[in-house]
Amino acid sequence: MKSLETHLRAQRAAGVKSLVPYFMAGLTPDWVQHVHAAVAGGASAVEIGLPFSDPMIDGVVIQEAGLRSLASGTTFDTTCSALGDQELAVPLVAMTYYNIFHHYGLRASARRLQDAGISGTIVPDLSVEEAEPWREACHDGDVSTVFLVAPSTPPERVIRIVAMSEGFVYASARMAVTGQAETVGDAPDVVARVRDACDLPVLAGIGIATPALAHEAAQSADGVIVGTALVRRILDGASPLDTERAVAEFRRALA
Amino acid sequence: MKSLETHLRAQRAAGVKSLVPYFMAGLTPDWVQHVHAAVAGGASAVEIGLPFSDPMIDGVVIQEAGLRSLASGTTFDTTCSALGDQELAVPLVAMTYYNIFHHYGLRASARRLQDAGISGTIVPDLSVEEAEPWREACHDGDVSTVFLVAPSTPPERVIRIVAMSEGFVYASARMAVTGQAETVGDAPDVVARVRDACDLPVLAGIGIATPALAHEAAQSADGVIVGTALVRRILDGASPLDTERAVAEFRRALA
Amino acid sequence: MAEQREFMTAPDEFGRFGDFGGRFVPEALMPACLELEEAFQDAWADPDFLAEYEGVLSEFAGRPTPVTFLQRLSESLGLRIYAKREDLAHTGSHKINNVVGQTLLTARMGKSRVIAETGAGQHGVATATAAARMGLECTVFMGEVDTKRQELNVFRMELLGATVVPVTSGSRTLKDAVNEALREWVSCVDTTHYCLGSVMGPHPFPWMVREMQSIIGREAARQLRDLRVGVPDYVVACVGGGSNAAGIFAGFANTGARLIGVEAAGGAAISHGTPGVLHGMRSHIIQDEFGQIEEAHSISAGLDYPGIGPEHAYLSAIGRATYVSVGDEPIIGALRTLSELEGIIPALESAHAVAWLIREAGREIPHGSSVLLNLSGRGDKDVAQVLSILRGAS
Amino acid sequence: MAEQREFMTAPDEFGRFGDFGGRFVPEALMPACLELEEAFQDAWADPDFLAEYEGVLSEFAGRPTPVTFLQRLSESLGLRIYAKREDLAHTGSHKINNVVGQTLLTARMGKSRVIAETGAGQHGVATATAAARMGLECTVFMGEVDTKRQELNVFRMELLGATVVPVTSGSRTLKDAVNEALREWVSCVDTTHYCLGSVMGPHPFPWMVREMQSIIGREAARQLRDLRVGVPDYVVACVGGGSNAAGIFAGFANTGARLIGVEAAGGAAISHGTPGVLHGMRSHIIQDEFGQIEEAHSISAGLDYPGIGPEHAYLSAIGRATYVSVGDEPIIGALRTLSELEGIIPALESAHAVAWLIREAGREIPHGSSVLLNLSGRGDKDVAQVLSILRGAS
Ligand SMILES: Cc1ncc(COP(=O)(O)O)c(C=O)c1O
Ligand SMILES: Cc1ncc(COP(=O)(O)O)c(C=O)c1O
Repeated sequence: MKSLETHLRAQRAAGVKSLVPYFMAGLTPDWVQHVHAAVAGGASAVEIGLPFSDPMIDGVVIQEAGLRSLASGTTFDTTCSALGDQELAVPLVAMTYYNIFHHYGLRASARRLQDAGISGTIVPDLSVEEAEPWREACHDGDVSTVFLVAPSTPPERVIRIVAMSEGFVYASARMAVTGQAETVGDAPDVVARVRDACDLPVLAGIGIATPALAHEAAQSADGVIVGTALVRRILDGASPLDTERAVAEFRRALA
Repeated sequence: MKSLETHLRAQRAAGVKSLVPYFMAGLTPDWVQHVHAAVAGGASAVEIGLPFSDPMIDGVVIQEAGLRSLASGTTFDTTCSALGDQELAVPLVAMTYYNIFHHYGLRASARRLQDAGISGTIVPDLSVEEAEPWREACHDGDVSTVFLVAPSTPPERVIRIVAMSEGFVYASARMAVTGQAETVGDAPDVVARVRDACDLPVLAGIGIATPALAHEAAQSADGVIVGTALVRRILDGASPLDTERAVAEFRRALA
Repeated sequence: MAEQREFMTAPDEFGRFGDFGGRFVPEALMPACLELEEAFQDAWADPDFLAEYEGVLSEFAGRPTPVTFLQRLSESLGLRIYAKREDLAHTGSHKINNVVGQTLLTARMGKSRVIAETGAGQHGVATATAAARMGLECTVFMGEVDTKRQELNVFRMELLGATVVPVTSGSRTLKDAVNEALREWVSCVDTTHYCLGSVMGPHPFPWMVREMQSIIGREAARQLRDLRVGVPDYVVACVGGGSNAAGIFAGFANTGARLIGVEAAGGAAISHGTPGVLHGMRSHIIQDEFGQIEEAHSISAGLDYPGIGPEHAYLSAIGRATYVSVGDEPIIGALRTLSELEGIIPALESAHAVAWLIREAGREIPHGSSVLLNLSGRGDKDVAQVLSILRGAS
Repeated sequence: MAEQREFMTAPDEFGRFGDFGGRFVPEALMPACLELEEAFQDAWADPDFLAEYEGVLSEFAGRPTPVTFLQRLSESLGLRIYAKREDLAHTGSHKINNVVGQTLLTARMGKSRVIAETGAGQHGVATATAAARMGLECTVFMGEVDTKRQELNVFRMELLGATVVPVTSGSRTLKDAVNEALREWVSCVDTTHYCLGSVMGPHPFPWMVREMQSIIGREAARQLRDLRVGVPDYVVACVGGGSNAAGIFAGFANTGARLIGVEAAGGAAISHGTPGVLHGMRSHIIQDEFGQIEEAHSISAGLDYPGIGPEHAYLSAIGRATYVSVGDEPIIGALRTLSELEGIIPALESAHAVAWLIREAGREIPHGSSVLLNLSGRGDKDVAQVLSILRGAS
C-alpha cells in the first residue's frame, strides 16, 4: 500500500475527517508558506495545483490563479524544487492536466514527483481508459494516482474506477467545474456509490466552499477537498496567516 | 411638306449651311434670351431641350443642365408657355426623351408643341420601330419627327430611318453620347450614307464642339447641330450676348 | 410544347408583351440590340450552347438548387411552404443564372468585354464572377451612393478583376447606373456586351433574361413533382426588375398556380406606378405628374428600382399574375422569422416574399395551401445593414 | 467494402488511430462520450438515419456540391485542377455537413440543446443554422477577441436564434472557446450535446466528424469518375482541425492518390508541433518546452488552432498523407488569383491549399498532374479582412 492511502486510512481509523486544501503552485511568491499554513491549520494532506494553460475542468477562480502563476514563470520543475526543500508533516498530492506529465515524460515525471515528496496525483483529464501508461510509470515508486467518480458515472464504471484509484477516491459533488457552490450537491449519493464499490477512503470535492458545506459533506465522506474557496482568498491578498485561520475553520467544522 | 423641311431645304437651295444650336429649356431664368441671341447670331433653327430625369444619350454637361433646369421647376408646359409668347424667325425643334410625351399624352403633346410654335422633335430613345404612334399623333399638324442615323446603322436601316424622318436627318457623328469632341468623327461617312438613301437635308451633330469642327462637318453635311459647347458656356455663366457671339462664330465658320 | 403554352411565350417581333416592352433605345444601340436578339435566338436553339449553359450552371454555379420544405414556418403559418433555394447558387442569388448565359453569349458573339449596372452589388458581383471565369474584361457601373453603402461588394468585384465605376449622375443610384451603362455601351458596342441584370431594358433583354432564369421554374416544377406536391397553389417571388419572379413563374405559367409578385412598397412599379418608357422599355414606372422618373426607396437595395420588367406589366394587365406590395416595416421581422425557424437567413429582397406570406397566411392565402416561395438570395450581404437598423432601433 | 479498406477505417475500441486519439476527458464527461459513441454507431448503421442525414444535406444544405474544372488556373499552372465546391454548401463551407449529422443525432438521443465552440464563426453559424432548423436550443462559445473581430458572424448566429457567449478565459480565442464549451458540457450533459466542429476532441468525435464529412470525398470520387478523370494524382486540402481534409481524404484513402494537408505555418501542428494531449485527444500540438499550449497565429481564423485531429497525426506517422505548411504571405495573392481566374473567391482557409498549389506546381507537383482541390469555403466572410490588409499594405 502506498503511503497516501496508509495515511488517509489511518485518519479514518482514528475517526478524523480528512481535510485536503488546494493551492496553486507559484500563485504568489509566498505560496509555499500557504502550504505550511494549511498544515498548521489542520490539513490532512495538501493538493498542489501545477498550472496548465488549458484547465478544462477548472472554474474561473482557479483558471485565473493558473494564468497568474504561469505568467510568473511557474513550471513543473520550479514547483518540485520549491517543495522538495520543505519538511511537511502531511502528504502532498499534485493536481494538473495530463499534458504536463506527458510532455515531461511519464517516468521522469513520476520520479520528479517522488523526489519532491509528492505522493499522489489527480489528473482530471486522464480517464481510466487512458491511465495505464501513467500508472505503470508510477508503479515502482510511491506516487498514487487518484481518480474521480462523477455524479454521471454509472455503476459499472464506478467499479472500474475505484479498482484503479490509489490513495483515495475523489467523489465529485456535482456536474460542474471547480468553483464555489451553495449545497453539497450530489456528494452524499456519489460517496455512497463509491462506498458500495470499495473500501478506499472517499473524499468529496468540487464546490465545497464553506465550513458548513464541509461539515455536511463529511457526514458521508471521509473528508473533503477545498480548493476555490481558499484560492479566491489568496487572489484577494490573503496572507499565510489568513490561510491558516481559514483552514482551521474548516477543520473545526469537521470536528 | 411640313415647315421644318421646307425651311431647311430653302437654306440648302440658297447655299447656306444650317446651324442648329441647342439650349436647355429653363436652365437659367433668361434662357429664352439665349434662344433669341442664337437667332441673332445666325442660327438656322434652334433645338430646345426639354429636361428629363434620365437622359440616357446625354453626356455630363447636358445631364447637369437638365438636372438644374428640373430643380428650378421646368416642365413641358412651362417650356411651351415660355416659347409660345415669342416671335422667332427660325423653326424650333424640341429635343427630349419619349417618356415626357408618353406621359403627357401623344396627341396632347403634339398639339401643345404646335401651339407653342415648335415645329419638330428629336426623341433619341424613340426608335423607328416604336415611332408609329407618335408620328400618327403628329400627322395632322406641323410637327416634324426627326430621326437619327448612327455610325452603327446598317444600310437597310438607313433606308428605313430616312423614310420616316421628317424635316431633316440627324447624322450622328460618333458612337457616343452628347459632348465635346476633337474630330468630326464618322460624320462624313454617316452623311454620305444618308445622302445615298434620300434627298432630305442632313445635319451632323454629337461632339461638334468648335467652329472649326462645324466647318469641317459641313463640308459634307447640310449643316450642324451644336449642343454641349454652348450649354457648357451657359453653365459657366455666359450671357445671351456671349451666346450670340459664340453662335456668330459658328456661323462665320460655316460661311 | 411551345404551341401548348399560353402564357410566358416569346414576345412579338418588336419585343412586346401586349402593350409593354419594345425597344426604346438610341439608334446607335439598335443594331446591337438586333444583333443580340439574333445571337440569342440562334444560341437558344443550339443544343450545344444549351448544353454548355446548363453544364456551367451545374458544374460551376451549383445547380440544381434544392427545394426545401420549410417545416417549422409551415406549421407556424398553417401552410405547406416549399422554398426554392437560389440563396445556394454561386455568388448567393439567382443572378448567376442570367450572367452565365449572357457571358457565354458574349463569347459566342466574339466580344471580349462585358459591362453591367448594379444596385447593391449582387448583379455586379455575379457578372464579375462569370466574366472572370470566361476571361472577359468587365466594368460595372454602380451609383456613387451605393458604392459607399456597399463598399465590400465593390471590393469583391475588384477582387474578381472587374473595374467598378462610381456613377455620379442623377440620383447616383441604380437607375443612374443603368443610364451610365447604356451611355458606355453606345461607345463600345462593337467589342462589348451589356450584361443587363434583370428582365428589363430593350428587347431582347426582358425575354432573354427570363429565358435564362426560367431554369429556376423548370427545376422547381420537376422537384415539386418528385416531392409529390405537384402544382402548388401559390408561387411567390419578390420583384425588383422581376427576374427571379419571371424565372420561377415560367415554370408554372401554364398551370393553375396563382403567381404572386411581391414588390417593395417604395419601388412598387405595378402597385404605384403608371405606364411609361424608361431604360429602353415601355412598362409600369414610378414617375411624377410630369413624367420625370422618381427614385425608389426600399430597405432592400435590390428592389430599389422605379420600373419593372414589361412582361410583369403584361401578366398583371391580363390577370395571370398578381402583384402586391410590402412596406419596409415587416421585413426585418420576416428575415428573423425565417432565420430562427428554418436556419436560412434570406436576402432582404427575398424577405419581402416571406413577409407577404406571414401577413396573408389565413387571410389572402387560405390555411392548408401549398406555396412555392422563391428564396432569391442569401442574407449575408445584408447582415451589417440589419444589425445597424436593429441597433438604431434599440 | 469495409474489409477492403486499409486506411481511414474506424479507430480501435479506445478511439485510437495508432498512437493518437483516445479519450482524455474528465470523468463527468466520459458517460456522455460513451453514450455518444453508442448513439453514433447505432445511427450510422441505421439506413433510416442515413437516409434522413443525406436527405437533409441534399434538400436543405445543397449537396451534392459540384466539382468544377478550374480551366484558367490549370492552364496557368500546367496542372489539371478540379475543385470540390464546399463553398457552395449552405452557410458557405463544409461545416454544415457535420452539424447536420450531429443535430440529427442530438434529436435522436433525446437532447434538446446543442453547444458549440467557434473561432471565426463558421462552425458557430453552421451549428446555429442546423439547430434552428431542428428547433434545438443553441449556445455558441466564442473567444472574446474573436467576437470583436467577427462581429457580423456573432450577429448572424443571434439572428439564427443562438446565444453567443464571449469567452474571457485564457487567450480568449478558439482553444479557450473549446475549453469553455467542455466546461459548460460538464454541467448540462444530460440535456445537451456538444456539437464539436472538427475531427478533434475525445473519441468518438474525430471519427464521427470524419464520417460525417466523408460525404465530400465520396461525392468527389464519383464526380471525378463521371468526368473521366478517375483517381487524381493529388488530393489537396487545408487543415485547421482537419475536418474538410479528412472528409475529402476519406474518398481517396485507398487509392493511389497522394493526400496533402496544408497547414497554416502559424498553426502547423504536424510541421511544428509535438505529440501532446489537449481537448480530450492525444495528437500533435503546438506547445512550449513545459507542455503549455501555445496560441496559434494565422491570417485565417479557421486555421488558428494549436492542435490537429488525431487521425491526421496518424496518417502522417504512417506516411499515408503528407502535411505541408504555408505562411501568411502568399495567401492574399492566392485568393486573388483564384478570384480573377476562376470567379471564385475562396475562404482564407481554402486559399492555403491554393497557395500551396501555386508554390509547388512544376516543383513538388510535376506538370501535367491532376489535382483535386478541396475548396472548403467561400471568402465572403473574409472580404473585409482582406480589404483592410490590402489597405494597410498600400
Ligand atoms: C437576392 C435578390 N433578389 C431579388 C432581386 C431583385 O431582382 P429581380 O427582381 O430581377 O429578381 C435582387 C437584385 O439585386 C437580389 O439581389
Ligand atoms: C472554410 C474553412 N475551411 C477550413 C476550416 C478549418 O477547419 P477543418 O480543418 O476542420 O476543415 C474552417 C474552419 O473554420 C473553415 O471555415
